[in-house]
Amino acid sequence: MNNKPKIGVYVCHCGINIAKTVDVNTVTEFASHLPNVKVARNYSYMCSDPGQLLIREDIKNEGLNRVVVASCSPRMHELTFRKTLAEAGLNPYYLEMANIREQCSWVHEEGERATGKAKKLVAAAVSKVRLLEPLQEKEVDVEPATLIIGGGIAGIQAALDIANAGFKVYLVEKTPSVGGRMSQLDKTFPTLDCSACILTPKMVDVASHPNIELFTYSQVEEVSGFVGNFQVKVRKKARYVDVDKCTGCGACAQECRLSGRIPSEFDVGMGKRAAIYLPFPQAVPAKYTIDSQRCLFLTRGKCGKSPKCVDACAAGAINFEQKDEIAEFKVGAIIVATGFDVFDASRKPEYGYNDYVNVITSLELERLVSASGPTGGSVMIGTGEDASVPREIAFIKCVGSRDKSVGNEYCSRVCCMYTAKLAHLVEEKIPGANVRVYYMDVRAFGKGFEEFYDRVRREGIRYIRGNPSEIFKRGDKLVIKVENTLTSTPMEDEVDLVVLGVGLEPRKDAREIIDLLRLSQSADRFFLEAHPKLAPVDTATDGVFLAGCAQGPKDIPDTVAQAKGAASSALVLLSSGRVKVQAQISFVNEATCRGCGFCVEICPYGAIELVTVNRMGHQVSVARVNEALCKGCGACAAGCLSGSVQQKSFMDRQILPQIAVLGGMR
Amino acid sequence: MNTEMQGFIQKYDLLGCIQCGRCTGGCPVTVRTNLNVRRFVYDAIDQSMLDNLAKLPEIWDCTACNTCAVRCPKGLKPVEVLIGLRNILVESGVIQPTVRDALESVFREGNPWDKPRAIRSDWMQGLEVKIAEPGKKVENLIFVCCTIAYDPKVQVIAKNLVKVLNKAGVDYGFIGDSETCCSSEVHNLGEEGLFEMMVEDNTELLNSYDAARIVTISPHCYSTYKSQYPNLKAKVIHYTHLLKEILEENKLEITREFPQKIVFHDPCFLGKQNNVFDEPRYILGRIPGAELVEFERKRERSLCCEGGGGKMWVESESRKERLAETRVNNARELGATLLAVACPFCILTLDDALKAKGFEEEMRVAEILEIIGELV
Amino acid sequence: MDTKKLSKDKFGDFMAILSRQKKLYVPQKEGESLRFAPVTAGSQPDLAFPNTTVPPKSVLFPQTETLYQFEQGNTDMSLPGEGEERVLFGVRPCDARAMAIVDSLFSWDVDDPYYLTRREQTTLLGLSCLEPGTNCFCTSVGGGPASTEGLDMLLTDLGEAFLLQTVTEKGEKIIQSVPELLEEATAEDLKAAEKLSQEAAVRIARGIDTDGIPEKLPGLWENPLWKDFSESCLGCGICTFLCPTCHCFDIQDEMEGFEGRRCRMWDSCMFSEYTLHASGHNPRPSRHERTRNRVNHKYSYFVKNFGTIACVGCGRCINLCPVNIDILNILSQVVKEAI
Amino acid sequence: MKEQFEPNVVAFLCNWCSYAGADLAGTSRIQYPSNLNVIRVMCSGRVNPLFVVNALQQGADGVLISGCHPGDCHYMEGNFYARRRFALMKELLEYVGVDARRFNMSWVSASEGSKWKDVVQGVVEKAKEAGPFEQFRRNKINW
Amino acid sequence: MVDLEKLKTAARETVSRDDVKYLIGWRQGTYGFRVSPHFVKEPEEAEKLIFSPLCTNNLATYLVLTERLPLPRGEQPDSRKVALMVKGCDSRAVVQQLIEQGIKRESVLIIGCPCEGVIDLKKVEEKFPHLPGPAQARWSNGNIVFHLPDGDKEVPKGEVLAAKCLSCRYPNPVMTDLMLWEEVQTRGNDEYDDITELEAKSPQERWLFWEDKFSSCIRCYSCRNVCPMCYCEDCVLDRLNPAWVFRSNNISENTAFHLARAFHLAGRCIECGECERVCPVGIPLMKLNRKLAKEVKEKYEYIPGLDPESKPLQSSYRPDDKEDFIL
Repeated sequence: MNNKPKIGVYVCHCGINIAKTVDVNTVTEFASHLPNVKVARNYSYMCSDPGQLLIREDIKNEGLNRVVVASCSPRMHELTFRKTLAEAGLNPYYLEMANIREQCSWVHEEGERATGKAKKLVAAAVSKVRLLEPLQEKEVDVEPATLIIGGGIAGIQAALDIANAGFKVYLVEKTPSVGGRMSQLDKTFPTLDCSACILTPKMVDVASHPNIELFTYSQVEEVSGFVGNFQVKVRKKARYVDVDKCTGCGACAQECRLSGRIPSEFDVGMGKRAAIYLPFPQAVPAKYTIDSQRCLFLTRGKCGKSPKCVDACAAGAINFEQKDEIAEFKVGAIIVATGFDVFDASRKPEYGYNDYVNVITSLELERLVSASGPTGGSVMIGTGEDASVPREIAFIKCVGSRDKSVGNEYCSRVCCMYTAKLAHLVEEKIPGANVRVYYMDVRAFGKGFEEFYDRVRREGIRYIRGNPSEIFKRGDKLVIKVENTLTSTPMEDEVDLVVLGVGLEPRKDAREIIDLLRLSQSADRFFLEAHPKLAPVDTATDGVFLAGCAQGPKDIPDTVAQAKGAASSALVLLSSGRVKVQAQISFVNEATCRGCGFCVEICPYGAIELVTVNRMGHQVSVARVNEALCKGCGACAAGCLSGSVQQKSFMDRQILPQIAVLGGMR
Repeated sequence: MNTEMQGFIQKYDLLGCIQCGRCTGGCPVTVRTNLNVRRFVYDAIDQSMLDNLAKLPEIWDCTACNTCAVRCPKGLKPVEVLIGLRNILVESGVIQPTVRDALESVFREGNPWDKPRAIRSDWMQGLEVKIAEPGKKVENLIFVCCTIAYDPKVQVIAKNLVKVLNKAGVDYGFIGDSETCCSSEVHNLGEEGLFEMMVEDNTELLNSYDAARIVTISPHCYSTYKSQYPNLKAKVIHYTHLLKEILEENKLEITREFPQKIVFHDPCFLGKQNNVFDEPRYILGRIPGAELVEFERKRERSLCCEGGGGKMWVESESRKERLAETRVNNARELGATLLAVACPFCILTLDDALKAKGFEEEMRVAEILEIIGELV
Repeated sequence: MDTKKLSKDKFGDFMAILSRQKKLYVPQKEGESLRFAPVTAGSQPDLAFPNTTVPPKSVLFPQTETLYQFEQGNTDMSLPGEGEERVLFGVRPCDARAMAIVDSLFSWDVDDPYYLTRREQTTLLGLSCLEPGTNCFCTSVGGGPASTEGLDMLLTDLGEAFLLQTVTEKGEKIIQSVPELLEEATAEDLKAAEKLSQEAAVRIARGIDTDGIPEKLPGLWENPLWKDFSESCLGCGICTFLCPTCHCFDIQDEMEGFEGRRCRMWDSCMFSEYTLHASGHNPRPSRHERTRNRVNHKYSYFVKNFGTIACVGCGRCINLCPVNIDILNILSQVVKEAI
Repeated sequence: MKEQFEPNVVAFLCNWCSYAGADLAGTSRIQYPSNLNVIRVMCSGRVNPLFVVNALQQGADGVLISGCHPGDCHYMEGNFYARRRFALMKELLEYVGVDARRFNMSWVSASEGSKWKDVVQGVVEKAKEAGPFEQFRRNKINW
Repeated sequence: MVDLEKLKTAARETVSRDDVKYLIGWRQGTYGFRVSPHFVKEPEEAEKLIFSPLCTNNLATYLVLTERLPLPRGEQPDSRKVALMVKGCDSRAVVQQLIEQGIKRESVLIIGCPCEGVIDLKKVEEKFPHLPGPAQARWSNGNIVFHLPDGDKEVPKGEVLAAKCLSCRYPNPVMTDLMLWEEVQTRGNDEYDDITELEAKSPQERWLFWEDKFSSCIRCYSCRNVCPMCYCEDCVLDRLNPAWVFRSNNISENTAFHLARAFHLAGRCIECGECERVCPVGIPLMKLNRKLAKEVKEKYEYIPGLDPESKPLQSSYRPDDKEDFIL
């Protein structure tokens, strides 16, 4: 095919938007004399049907093979005109636009100058369009399955939604049970309904759903591939218990020599468990797990004469020979629902969390007020005979939130309301107790929040404005040093119990997920969404979505809503079955590539790899672009010293003529 | 209004304040004076108020312990606002004569104690002291501190350091008579111009030595060199760092039994401001026979002795007992026989409090170097 | 031809008159290098050199030369201007011989108008080479410190004065244009000049007997000596670009927006893309074939085509080779291998 | 009459932030000098530092590279690479005596239409002060 | 102390190995103070090896200079190791080539020659001009002794050493398989004074300075070809489509060429100084390269050619990189 450029230039008046300032006739006349230009026309609205028809007719009648449209921003109408070209049977990427509206007629009042600039922009577009190459938009199939990382309420909800839509879900949870943070909570604000009551049924559903494959006590080890075609490797850690045999009777835990001697993670260290354990009574799956770091037999190779759990297990489920297993599968979409960590209160040493037993965190109090908690639901200071019931109780909000000194500038969004809830519960459990809340601001922004805050205050909880600075002991009381900022009174408040309203933090192991999925973090270190407003569940990695507190602090309703959003985004992908990949992507001239790997390091998407090729008998390594992964930023091309990596439609040899025209034309 | 005042909001980021009150809540002197540092941050936003604010006597109550800045969730430094207000006063010349004398003395003699430069090294008499030479390599360049150099009550600290260094065989050198005030207190008293000049001079002086580290004796010098001298070539450490190092490497042996109950008081400029908590405790822990006890308000929560912030030269009124007295009381309640510190100002204030309380029989206040020097 | 004497105190006037008549080029410092450049106000001729870094071929055969200019979409083209009369002063005899050698190439089967016009418009005033350089070997290749081949006039520095010996009419014309500055040369002067150049010839320390080399070279085509001598070759263009007889050029179109020019520029047979075919095939794919070509071209092919060795012994390629590839050593190896 | 020198500035803008910011200036009808002409690339990371050298050679009196603010890059990291490359290129150009006012880099987001105007005004003004850059221009030398 | 016998023995043993293709070292040149790279393929050729203050060449270039000619079908390339003698600076080139995967670690055997500094040929030839016969030299207590036809001449190092050696920070090879003799003391602590000096001049003065230098460039590409870091098989600066830089020789193209060359070496140049040494027209190329080396060090605390595990500067960044130049 004779591909000698035959260019049509179309100058748009845009009503008077362009024509009022730019002399479109002069520009058209000028364009008609540029090399390789066969036709140059102007029209009142190029984007209108008649305007597009003009282009299509010329392509057919004049045999045009390149088109320049001088009109508005390509961000506005590039797709429109690409379609026009395609409809006329021309490759849509044979189009170049000259933005003579947003960046010319609208910003320069003076006609002569605007016209001069429009000419230049058209000339630059002509110089580039001659060198454009046809591009193919590729599509790939989507694997109709989803990986969900994290089995908290966000992961559970997303899994159920996708599974109910008829697609396969792989739900991977690091700990022995699904349920996440929500399972540790007693009541939920502002309705005060029981957390376990609403969560447990969903946990059970997840475990029994035919479309959901549940991996607990497992970790995602490797994710490769790209949107629609991710390959996943999951490590199922050895539980040393045959889950098929285990009946969850618990005899093993009772017999374990370490029974009641290991701090329970679920009870935030306030309760104790055995080395073989069920994290909490409603755990799903209700199967026991041996803590390999603690179990005497596993750590020392010896547990008395023989491990007592083995003797106790009637089902013969205990198997010390068990090894980690690797599961591999393919998915089309991934949802990250890895949740959060609570702020470590010992990072604010001025509050004496490490020193005083009666300085506790809100999560600890959550376990204390829970009927399934270590004290059976009574709020006590200390344990055993020394335990006492506090009368003077203070809550401190914003511990680890809105605080640059610990690197967390953000508001954790849940503390105001859980503090109100806990204050209410304490007041309920200890009638006559004096409860006060020290606060900077009360943010009761959600549905029913302000009403709840109002209720709690009216119940007699005192809200004192001032963020405490220091806690120390005087006699058997804790002294809170604080200023009441409403009255400008520095004061020392003596109390029995201090509850630190700890904030939410990104998980300490977030880095693993970032490396796994090439996610970014926002300034607050939570995972970065693709757009804060319009793409809040998407990420910069296509096919990877966010749900819940992994993206930022959230309460349960917001978490569930976002989980449903992430599920629906994944479903859009899965149900369409095909995904289009970028056309203006990078490619490598393997003949000149020197194999230095700069581009491999530069590519934010891991889309380039070094491969070994045979070059005239020699094994040499050269870069190669994975077309499905490349997003077409071109950073590799600018970093390639030998000019071997180029970006389609933005090749050096296509840009340099533009520079020549714009730089040289006076 | 001068341009300096115009810049107050920007300079101290006053608009960043969210009025949480942590600064005032943490301020140790609120229990005995009217100082409410948050109010100053709040009020200083109104530029026209500055001159009036500067006239309030409370601005001289601040001990520059820095708790307000350490605690601020927004990274502000309320203490500097007070110093800025002091600066307005200093610029207008309305200051207490004692303050003026101290500043003039720094300008003329390089120390705030109105002592001649020429006798700065007199404490060395009779000691085998190595003096560092500009341009020559020295591992540890020792910076003495004006108070220790001139005040006979605390000169023993420096003397004992010489003893320790000589015994341990460490490569060190003192500066000698050319040593001049780090000007920590000049800054805290609000004399910005003099402070800047002293920073330049001292930087030049200290950089003229080919030293790997500058070892300060006073936490005030330590903190100032570390955070307010951006162009020092050598690393700045406190002597407790060095002493810990010496003990760890077993270059020094403490052989004598010392059957005392010791409580350590964290100096603000060492602890709160620079997170040096473990080194002094390590050193004390190496003393045979000694028992270490801790204050309730220790480490990050330590109580200020009120020695800093220019308080050595400022008289201000107060309601209650001095914090140093509170501290001494607490030590006594713990049954301590020795109140150990690592700062010359703390020594002076706590010793005064001890005497005022009449506890000299039961307890003693001593610098760590004083004790170690006695024991080796 | 004529012989005259120019007293040194009149030298300044001589140059002044020359520069008024024609565009006068003299060796001048540019950066750290010495090359022929037009005399301008304040420019300093530098004559204390064995030879210039860049040979005078850069004036007659410029490194880059516009052949014509064009505009895309337009068949018109514009040719460069007429050129002008020029004089090169201070050309060493070896470099002048080199121009005579290059002449034969550019007037070979087709006359090259660009070169030949410029050659015709240029007068070469030579300067006897009385202080030969370390690696000079002109005497081995038919030259000498006072050779006049290729020159229009030769000057010899007699101390107090220059001896002027014209070679061509162009040289005559120069003498005729400045009669007032010149005096007649005496026989003693001629003798003195002769003596000086003979002494200079004796001082030439390096050399080789080139007899038979052109004949021997073809037989050494596959000899390992080429590989041995080229192993350390960097493939740069120093030896060829700075060789006074090397004359290879490339023609390229240089585009700027929609405009362009066709120009020719020095090329070097040592460059890897020199004989690179469009197919990707290269008949001289590595440095040893290229080294072999360089030596063969000078000492064999050119001899065959034009009857003369295309090397004038100026020593530049030896002086400036970064890795000490020494053509005299290659040649002596050639001689050895052939026996 | 002395004609006022009108500089020619070539700008490289990333599609997602700066080009969009310039479009916003357009839709907001914010006026600025017409001396600056834009080449659109997908990311500031695509801009080869040699483009700058080339632009100056081809006749530009000034050059501007503009991208997303750090951390906002549509492609996550592209502007970080651009920043490093141009920090060095700028040093190099200044070092060989290219007037510092000729090379500029900015971060302009899609919402900063008025910042775009400030940037253009500043860049054009600087190029004007620096004057025509004849010494390095290709077509003035050998054509 | 240089031990030539040890060097030769090591070389003989090395080239006798089955897995070694050849060894590259230095031998005496054909005249004056010249030295030539020496390719030792047979043990007996080791006899000619030298190591002296004249050994300026950075031989690491040859690791990447060899043409990979088409191999007949079925024939395997010779994948045996190349043994290479390196000075401190040369070894950094090898390390940088490793960082950039220009060579493989297993394909090179590095023989380290701790070095007390090599000569600047120009300085030496000025001192001892016109020497048609080959001369030798050796280090001696801070001086260099030249063996000349009219007897030995001892010259203080400061008078004849290359500038890069006077401020050398890495006289000892940073990576070797075999160190030939004990390490020497580091001489300099390079403060880039020469660069600061030029920086202090006005932009106009700097332009004139470089204009003078660049206009003398003959575009022989020796600077590029000698550079151990320039190993693209097809250099962008040679390319015609697109033509980044025209082959035309004029101040515009020459300047563009040198800017591009220097920029491509940013964060990669190991300051061996070969480009400047080989330039036939004396362009002070190290002043360009070192400017970037200085910036790279100051801005990014990056020194190329030290850590083979490090990431190349040009393909890395830190979110908090300085950006004071950005509007």
